Amino acid sequence: MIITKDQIKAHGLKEEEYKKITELLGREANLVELGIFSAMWNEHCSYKSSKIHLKKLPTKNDIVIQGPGENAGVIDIGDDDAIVFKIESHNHPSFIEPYQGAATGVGGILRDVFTMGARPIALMNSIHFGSPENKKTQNLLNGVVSGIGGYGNSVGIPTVGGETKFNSTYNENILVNAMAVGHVDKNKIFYSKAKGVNKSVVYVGSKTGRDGIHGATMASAEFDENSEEKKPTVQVGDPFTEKLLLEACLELMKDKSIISIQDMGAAGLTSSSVEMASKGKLGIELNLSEVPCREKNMTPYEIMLSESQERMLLILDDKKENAAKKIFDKWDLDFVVIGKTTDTNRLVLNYNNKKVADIPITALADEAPKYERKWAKSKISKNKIKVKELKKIKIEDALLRILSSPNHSNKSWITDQYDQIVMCDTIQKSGGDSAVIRIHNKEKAIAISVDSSANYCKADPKSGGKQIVCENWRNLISVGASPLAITNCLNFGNPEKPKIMGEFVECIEGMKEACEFLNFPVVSGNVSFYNETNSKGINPTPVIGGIGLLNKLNKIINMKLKKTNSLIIVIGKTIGHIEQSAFLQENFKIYDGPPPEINLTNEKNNGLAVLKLIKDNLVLSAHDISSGGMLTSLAEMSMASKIGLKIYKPKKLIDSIEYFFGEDQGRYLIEIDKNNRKKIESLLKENNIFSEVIAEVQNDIFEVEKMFSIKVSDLYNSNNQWYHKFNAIK
Amino acid sequence: MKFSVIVTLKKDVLDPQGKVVSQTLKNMGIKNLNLVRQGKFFEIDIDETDPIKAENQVRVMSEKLLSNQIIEDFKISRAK
Amino acid sequence: MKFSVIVTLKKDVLDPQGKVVSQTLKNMGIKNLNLVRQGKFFEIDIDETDPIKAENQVRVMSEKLLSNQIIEDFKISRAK
Amino acid sequence: MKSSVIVFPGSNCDRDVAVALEKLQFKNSMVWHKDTELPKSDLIVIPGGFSYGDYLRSGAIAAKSNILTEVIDAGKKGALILGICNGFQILIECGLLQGALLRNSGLKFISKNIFIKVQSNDNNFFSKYKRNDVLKLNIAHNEGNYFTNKKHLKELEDNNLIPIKYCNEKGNIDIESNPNGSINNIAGIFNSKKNILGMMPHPERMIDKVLSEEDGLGLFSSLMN
Ligand SMILES: Nc1ncnc2c1ncn2[C@@H]1O[C@H](COP(=O)(O)OP(=O)(O)O)[C@@H](O)[C@H]1O
Ligand SMILES: [Mg+2]
Repeated sequence: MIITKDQIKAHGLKEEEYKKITELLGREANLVELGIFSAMWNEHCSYKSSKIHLKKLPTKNDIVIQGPGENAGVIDIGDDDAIVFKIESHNHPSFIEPYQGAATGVGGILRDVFTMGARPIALMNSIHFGSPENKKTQNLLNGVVSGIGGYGNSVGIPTVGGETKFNSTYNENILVNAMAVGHVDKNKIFYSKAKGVNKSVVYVGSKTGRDGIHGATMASAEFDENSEEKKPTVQVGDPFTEKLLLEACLELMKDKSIISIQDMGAAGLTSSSVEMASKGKLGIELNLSEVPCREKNMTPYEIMLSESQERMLLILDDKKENAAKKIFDKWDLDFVVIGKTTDTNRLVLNYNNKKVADIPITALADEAPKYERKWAKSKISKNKIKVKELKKIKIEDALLRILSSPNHSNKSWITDQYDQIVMCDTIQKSGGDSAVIRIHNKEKAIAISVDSSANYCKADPKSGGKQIVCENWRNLISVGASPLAITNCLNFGNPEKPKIMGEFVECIEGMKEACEFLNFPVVSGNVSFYNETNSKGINPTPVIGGIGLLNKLNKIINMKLKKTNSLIIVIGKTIGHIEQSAFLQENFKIYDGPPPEINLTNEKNNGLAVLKLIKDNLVLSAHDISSGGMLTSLAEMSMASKIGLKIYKPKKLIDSIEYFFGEDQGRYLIEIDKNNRKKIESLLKENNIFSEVIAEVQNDIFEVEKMFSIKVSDLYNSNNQWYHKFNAIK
Repeated sequence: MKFSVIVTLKKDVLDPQGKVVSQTLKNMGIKNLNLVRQGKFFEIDIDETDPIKAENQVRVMSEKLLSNQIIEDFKISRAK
Repeated sequence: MKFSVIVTLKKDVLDPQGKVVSQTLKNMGIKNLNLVRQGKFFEIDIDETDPIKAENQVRVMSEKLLSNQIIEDFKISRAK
Repeated sequence: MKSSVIVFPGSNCDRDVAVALEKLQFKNSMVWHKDTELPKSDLIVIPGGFSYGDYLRSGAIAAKSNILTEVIDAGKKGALILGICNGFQILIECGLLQGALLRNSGLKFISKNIFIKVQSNDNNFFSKYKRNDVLKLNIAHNEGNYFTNKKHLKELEDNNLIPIKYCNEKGNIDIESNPNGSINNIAGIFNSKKNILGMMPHPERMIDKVLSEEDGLGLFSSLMN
């Protein structure tokens, strides 16, 4: 059988790419082989457009145990404890079927973490939807949220935070990024690299069905004989089986029988077997007739490309099969030896005693195309927005409009659907700057935060790339954690367009600078390109998931104001950069101008100074200043504690709108005891940190002297209405 | 006028519930069980005397709310 | 042999799902809706050629597992 | 005092409750659902989670497991049994407790801190609390909407078999403070002999100062006596 042009196209391959395949094989491919190449060479598995740029990111320092290249990154947090974490996208499936798409996204990222031997201890997510006015948004939002909850709750991993944003750029292309964090003994980490010849390759978990086999199958001739209608099917998640798989794997990992382990994620059995063999520089031979299948008459093509969930591939050491099988029997999971490692460096597949594919492993992995795609520099608007020329607006009205906007309103209607407490180590749930999770049975904890700023990245990709890394670092510091490392999920449009590729390259450039300067390496991540519908790409949306360490449980800080009469200090200089601010967007729908600049030196100094004050017990509560500026952040502190603030009238030198709503970076608000004021101020001065006392804590009134005053309960109500109104209309 | 709507997962879509139910039934001693698939059932009572109009309304409900057509099929029948 | 089993809540048992579904349908503009009640549907395939034996087995399954007889009723029918 | 925590596939609060029991010095063992023998224990706990994925009806499939016959036996002989959340659902499905737990009236999973009011303390589970104490506990469930027939409800009310009801922070038992539509704001019930308690809120989530308040401790310390 000869592969036709249509089949090549239906498999998402270019004709030159197919030509290269025939050269690598030394012959024409058959259909099974074509399917395997298309899976391995697509953007998702091969990173063909992003690889050369991702290499620029810093990925090492003395706490990094495993950087990018494995199922998840691993960092050392002392005492033999290590943290395993990664973030991943499930954008397209979630747009098609929001509940199952989001649920299987959570399932996939959990497997990446427990594959490495870690027990997952927390889930986070970053979800982006179209504008609330868009008809589809309500259904997508509710579906995604219940899918995330439905999966995580059932498996019993707390979902402790994330972010939810709305912007018309996502109308036809929502983003669902899920992050999982696990804990492992650093001497018991498992990797995917195969070792040794003639070792058993074992399939465990759920059976293989026709889930998620790409539309490409439909275009292939082989199926015409089969009268049955075969629609591409959506993957359905089975959190119950995931929980069993998790427990069974961790039980098996207590001893040393596993040589290598890999979950079956995108491209299922294909990518898992190829990755294991490729990393170990070995071959692998599989007998597909042995693969447990859910449906009768599944073809080798379908078996290799199925994306059924909750499956793993293991390579076991000699004579360990029986003991291992017992464990999987106990958990009622399939356990079947389906092949062995070889020294041929080839992927050989047999089915019904016939060889159905025979491909050099290097052809699938190392020889996969890599593109240095054309990219264009982004045009950055230098326009200044003159606040004085805008229609007059009262400060309190502007504040209330921000607080009640979809993007800034309280998200407890989402987080009340997530079990945030299960496992009983959640010290701080969502709602703060970072979630804080205790390491079980230990006197230490980690902080986790997930952040993105697509508006900034759109306006200036490089500066936006820097900004999100910095914002993430700030969020970790705001709970008293020392920032350690990050994972990232890079959501962009079509990389074949120079403009989009330019956004990607510049964002990475910005992230790289910030990560290097802050010693904040990238240890894992994921790239999601082609977030486009009808040729319209989304705003560039890199998402950062960061981890920080809290060595002492009594040094954890939150943003709740603690007592009346204490003072609020702002750390970092306020200039009043208003372009790209929530103030302009929520009140005037103005999206023009450059984002605020990032000064990495100030960023680092300010952050380390705040951290030092926290460690010296001088800070009662803390919060970073981000979207919405200083006044929004102050209001958030008030609402969190239901305690009021008296904010001093700003000095004449600066416009009060710019002062209160400007989004200058590198700033924190801290609450301090009056008696410590002198001490703190001189400490900050010694370190050349700009600071200013701007408010004092008082009972339930939130006011700016001589300007306005409002009850904290009214702030709270305005912050808590949006969703209920939104969900009431159909 | 009364109708019933049965919503079932499309063939080839994983049915985690059916899987567990059928495993449990086997453990309970029903060895000759081949397959269980689980779906939803709705009883709908609507104030409409024209059977064609009524059924059309039920169809709209089934398409728009009761089923998720990406993974499910539905079947309407008029109840006696 | 194939059977279907329909499990429904007993008349006097509150049906929170049906209630919300019917409210939603009304909000969607179906004003003449009287009632929706939600139940479960099972498709059962059993390896047994004697219809009476088979149905008895399905009855046992329905009583012992598929329904909770304190709050639910069931109805078995043989599928064509 | 010896305790046993029954573990089903899909249980996920088993470790949490074991931590609570051990904190109160129970000698605890974890019992796998396939086991056919129950270790000798003064207290049996069926923990929360999603046994069998909550498929079919929550608790229904766990109620058919091997170990449950042992638990039912022990319960009938008067052993103390505590079912929390999914454990409550299992106790209902296996018939040790009466009634039903339906979908939450809002049809959404609810996880948050709520308040409950202690209705009676003349029993083994709440003796360390005072009547009318208002406790803050956490709930996390999809099916916690307790329902029963009029006759049984009257029996429960008349015989002090409803030890805890949902209330607000001030202790008022009203519709607004009912998170899931439960009849009469019921958060937990006893069997007629009061040796078996099923409750939706999770006491084991409120026993550690570092994480939360400690309103759940009293339940475990009552049981220790
Ligand atoms: N944006 C990124 N930054 C750093 N590493 C990345 C990024 N994107 C992907 N990676 C790394 O590339 C590898 C392959 O990623 P992926 O295909 O998502 O893995 P998997 O198939 O296991 O989910 C992983 O080790 C991942 O951490
Ligand atoms: Mg992986």
